[in-house]
Amino acid sequence: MPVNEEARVGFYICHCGHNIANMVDVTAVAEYAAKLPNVVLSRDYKYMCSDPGQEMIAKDVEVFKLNRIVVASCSPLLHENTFRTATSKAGINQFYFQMVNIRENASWVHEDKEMATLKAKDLVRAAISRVVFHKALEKKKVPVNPDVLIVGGGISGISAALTIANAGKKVYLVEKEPTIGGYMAKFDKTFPTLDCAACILTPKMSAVLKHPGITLLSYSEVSAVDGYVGNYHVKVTRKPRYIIEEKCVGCFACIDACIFKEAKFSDEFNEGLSKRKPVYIPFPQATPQVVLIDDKTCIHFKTGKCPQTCAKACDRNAFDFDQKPVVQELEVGTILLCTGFQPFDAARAPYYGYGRYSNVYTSLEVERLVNASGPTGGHVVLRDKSKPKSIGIIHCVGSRDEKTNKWCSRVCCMYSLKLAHLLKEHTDAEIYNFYIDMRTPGKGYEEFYDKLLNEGVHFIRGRVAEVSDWAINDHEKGKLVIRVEDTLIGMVRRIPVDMVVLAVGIEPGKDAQDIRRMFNISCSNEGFFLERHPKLAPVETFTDGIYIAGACQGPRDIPDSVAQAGAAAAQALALIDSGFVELEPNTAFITEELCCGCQVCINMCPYHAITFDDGKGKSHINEALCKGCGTCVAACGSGAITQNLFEDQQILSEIYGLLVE
Amino acid sequence: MPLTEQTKQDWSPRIVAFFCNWCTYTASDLAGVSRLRYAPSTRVIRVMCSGRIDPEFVIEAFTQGADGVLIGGCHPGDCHYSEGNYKCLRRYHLLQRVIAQMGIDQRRLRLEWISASEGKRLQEVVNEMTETLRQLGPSTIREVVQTVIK
Amino acid sequence: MNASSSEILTQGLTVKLEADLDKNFGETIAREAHGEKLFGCIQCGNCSAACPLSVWMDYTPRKVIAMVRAGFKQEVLSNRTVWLCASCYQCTVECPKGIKITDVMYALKREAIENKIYPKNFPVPILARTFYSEVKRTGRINEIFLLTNYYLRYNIFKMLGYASLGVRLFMKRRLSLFEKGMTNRKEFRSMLNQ
Amino acid sequence: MKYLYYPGCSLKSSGKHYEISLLAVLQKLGIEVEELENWNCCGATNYMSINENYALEITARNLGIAEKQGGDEVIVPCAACFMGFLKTQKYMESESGIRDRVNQILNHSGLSYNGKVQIRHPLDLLVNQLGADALTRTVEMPLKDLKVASYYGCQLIRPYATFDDQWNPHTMDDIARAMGATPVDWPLKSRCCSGSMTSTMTDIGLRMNYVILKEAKSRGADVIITACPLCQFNLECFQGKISRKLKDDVRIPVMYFTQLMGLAMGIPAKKLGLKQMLSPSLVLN
Repeated sequence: MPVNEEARVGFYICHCGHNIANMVDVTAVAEYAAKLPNVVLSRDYKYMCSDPGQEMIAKDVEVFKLNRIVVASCSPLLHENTFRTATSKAGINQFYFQMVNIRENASWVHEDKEMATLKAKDLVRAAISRVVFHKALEKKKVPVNPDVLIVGGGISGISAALTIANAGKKVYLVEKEPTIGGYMAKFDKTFPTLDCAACILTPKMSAVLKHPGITLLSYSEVSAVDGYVGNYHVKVTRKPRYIIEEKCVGCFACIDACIFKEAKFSDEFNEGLSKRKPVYIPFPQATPQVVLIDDKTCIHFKTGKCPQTCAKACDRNAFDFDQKPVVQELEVGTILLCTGFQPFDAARAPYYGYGRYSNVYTSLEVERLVNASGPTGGHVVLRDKSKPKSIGIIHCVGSRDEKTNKWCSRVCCMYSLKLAHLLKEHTDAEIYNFYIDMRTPGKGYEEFYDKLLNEGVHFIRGRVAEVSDWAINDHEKGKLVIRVEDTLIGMVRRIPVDMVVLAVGIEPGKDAQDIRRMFNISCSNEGFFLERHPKLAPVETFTDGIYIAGACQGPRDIPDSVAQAGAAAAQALALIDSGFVELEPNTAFITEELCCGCQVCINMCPYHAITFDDGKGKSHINEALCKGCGTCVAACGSGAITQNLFEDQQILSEIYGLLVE
Repeated sequence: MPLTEQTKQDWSPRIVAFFCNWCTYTASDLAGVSRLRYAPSTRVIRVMCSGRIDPEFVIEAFTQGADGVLIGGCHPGDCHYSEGNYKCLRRYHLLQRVIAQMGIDQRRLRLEWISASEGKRLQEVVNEMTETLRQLGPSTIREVVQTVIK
Repeated sequence: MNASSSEILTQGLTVKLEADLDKNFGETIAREAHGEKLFGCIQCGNCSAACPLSVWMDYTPRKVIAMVRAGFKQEVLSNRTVWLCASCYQCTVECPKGIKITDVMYALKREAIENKIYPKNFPVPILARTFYSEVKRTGRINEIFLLTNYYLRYNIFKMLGYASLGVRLFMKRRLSLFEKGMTNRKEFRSMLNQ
Repeated sequence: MKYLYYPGCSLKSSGKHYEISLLAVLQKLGIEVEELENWNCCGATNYMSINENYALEITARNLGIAEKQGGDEVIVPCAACFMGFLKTQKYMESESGIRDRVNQILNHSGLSYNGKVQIRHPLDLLVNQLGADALTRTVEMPLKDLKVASYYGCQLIRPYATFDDQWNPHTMDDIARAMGATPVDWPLKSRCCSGSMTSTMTDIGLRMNYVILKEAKSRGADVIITACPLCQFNLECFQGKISRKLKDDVRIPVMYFTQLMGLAMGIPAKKLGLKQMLSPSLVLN
């Protein structure tokens, strides 16, 4: 094992209060480290990340002429930057630093203090053995493209887009549906204030459309992402509407003129409760106000034999039946993902009879039923046009269940209360809420619950076991019977109702996994996007320059989504306004003298960063393209490739240090 | 050195664990934050990508006395660098043959895909592997190599 | 005689003193039922509502779980509730927390038998025990012997109500005294005695 | 392919007509079965209530015999036995302590169970393997205009749903349809029949059977078909008593699905055990 005589290592071990000191004998480790080769100084300290801790390093560097720093504390993913900065402030290159993780990797996961201390010693020895081979490096600064891409035009995406555009930045807002607005556009009222969703949302939607700083790409999907923080190249596929967006003024003359006199296809916006034509607009306030043609139901696309009455009715010649998907390329510096959620599919809870009994509805369907612009004009009537006299609202459908979704969906209690209120208002029916726990934390939420309790809505604490049409007396005949234990009374009850509303939970979107892969971020176990830190970095991801907001990160209501969108916008703006990003200098380079020209490395690189110089017969790495994975280094048979920060010698010393006392 | 039943209980194997920065290292942080207890056998070396793991590192770890080597990377299709984990997988299969020829039990080298959210999986893998190594006893390859060198 | 305060205060049926609980009961049952997550129960009552027999139980299944984990050993084991469980597994497949409630009921039945505190002269455990010894004796169940022995142990007069049904089944050859049994009963018995 | 066959105690006595009709139908379909040698009772729910170790051991013994006798699949027609077999298999698969202990005991009898034998219910075999179309082709007298309520009971699909939809079982309905009959959709198709409670808590047992019979009748069913000897026994043999006691005529033919199949397939009534039934049984003209 080669040694570096000039290295003077200062070693510090952090107590982290009791977090480390309780399970690792920090003084013993400090004493042990003091005797290791190259170590000039070894200290333990309560909180190394505190100001005094950092200042201590600076003072010691000066007094003891240290030129290498090792800190044993928490995970480098948390505080590596803190200590690199401290090292740099002390006057030595920040990469003469190595961090040892004895908290997440030792004290928090072990129970035997002796073994944990032994492990800490091994890890410290490895770091000291490694750090003597560290080299001075500089971080590369690259400018940040100030343009921002926002994916998803629900309330989160809309809020973030307006905030960023108002700060004078250019925003591209990509929405896969023909209109922005997301799920909020389908709601009638919002809890707990009961203000009309459309009244507060539609002004925001038109503000997006009118804003000179926002380019709205509706009916479009991101199809490829490349690049890195500050410099992302994005491909957006614009799906064909068969209407030239710029020409359409939203007069809807074409819809009236459609060869289908009657609307006969399921209307997605109304959750299938009404019908639409093949040429349609999702809802009157859709943004942009542009119609589109559904090529799966349009006679022209199915048979080619339609007289095209729609196109003839258009006095602006906006129709183009030959439209094809178009790929648009964008250059942006930061990306916000606001891709939202999907509601739990009620058919996955067969014991509640959705799809089997026509009077079982999902909450989203009921949102449309109570909506004045909905399929029934706001009249709550069942599919047989009768008015329900009794309604059961079942909470936690799909949520808090190990067989479907384990988590609490957070919004269902409140929206169920809201729907109870609205249904009561619309029908004056007897309303029953079936809940496991009532969860109303939020400003004005508990007060709303209290209001409902006093409105004569019934609350039964118990998870409904079954909804069926099994009647055991005349009272139950022709009704849906809800079977539940009233757990506060301790008796099983059978409650016959005319209508059942299933409060379906929130789950990750169908395409969450595809989006995650495309943007190179992670999902937590249940499939929501993973934040960088659950408390301290809730809108950041592990990929720099990519932020998340809204229900794509976890179940969340409108106020929280808007707040989070603001936070994500602020993070993006902070990065843009700093003007540049510093890149980790962990790129690889080729030592030409050693390269034998075998070109094995070239196929290893997923970024095409390695090229072969035919003249010299050597390979070459384009540093700007290299992302620092090190795969080529491991593949090089002649040892010609070096990865900064992860040199062979550094890693081998680490291995040696780990194992050999 | 064959172990008696008693020392088998007390003896803790040393596993050199190469974890990729984006998935498995993050998972081990998550295990820590979630306070999931596992055997104190692993010694983690962080690399940016499992594709960086040179077969030489693994051989070196064994010849320097590691009782086991654990490699952790992102799930197939999830690699932060697109496909470094596939390169790692290829090298792993090769390594399995090499260590077998060296007389090292193949169970001493393990490759696992553990994503950033799978702290629990990390706990399981470490505990399982520790148990396997306890059954196998300490690796003797270091002594063998040293004798050969002499 | 002086009544102690605790005697006075516990005369009603609504009071239970901590000292009278068996604090390990919940864990014992959870272990017996193969590590069932009894303590994860959120008391939602789905099991009670799903149970076709809960209407005849003294405690609903949800309440049984609450009582078990709180340590109401005597009350739960001496009560007929657990013996009304017909093992239809409806609660088990519906439980949102994945608790195998039927297996918990089995564990409680076994615990009651072991502690000999099941309800006395209650037919269900008697049939279970008769069935148990019949199989042990011959390896298979002959319904005539099973039911005769059961009524002998339980209440021979109750058998009269079934006499005509028995005769009709006998005439239809659906009950027989001479059904071919196992040939190596001894070996079978010795297996159960290990 | 040879199938092993475990009848269980009921199919040799009160459920004799299940065995008779099942074997007749299988024979007609060209499926050969070989009865397990020297099998023993599966222990039903009672062994689980008294001693779990014994419960697992005696069932494992049958499985061990099946493995020894050779053959990959054992047909278990009784729902209680079927579930008990599955339960033992799952426990031995997932808990190595149980697996080792049980096998140690089986070893004394020269047996062991290693999870090789697959446990199958006749419904699984007929619907999922042969398929409804193949069954239809064997029909000689389609059961036209016959409304059939399939009654699945509990343990056929709970807690393990190995071959049918746990929430909306359909295999018996598929068979009824294949035989030309019309299945009745009803909500109690897998509600418990009370098991042996008709002999212990008679009053409760009879009431539980009453609601099932009542609902099947009120949905317009002509016949109830079952796949479990205890369900069939309860619904058939007590329906007279129930009707008298609760003053409501809920009498309705209750047959095994195999008897219904046999009728449609033109198997003579004698070979379907129809004569051994107490309730009005269905004889086609």
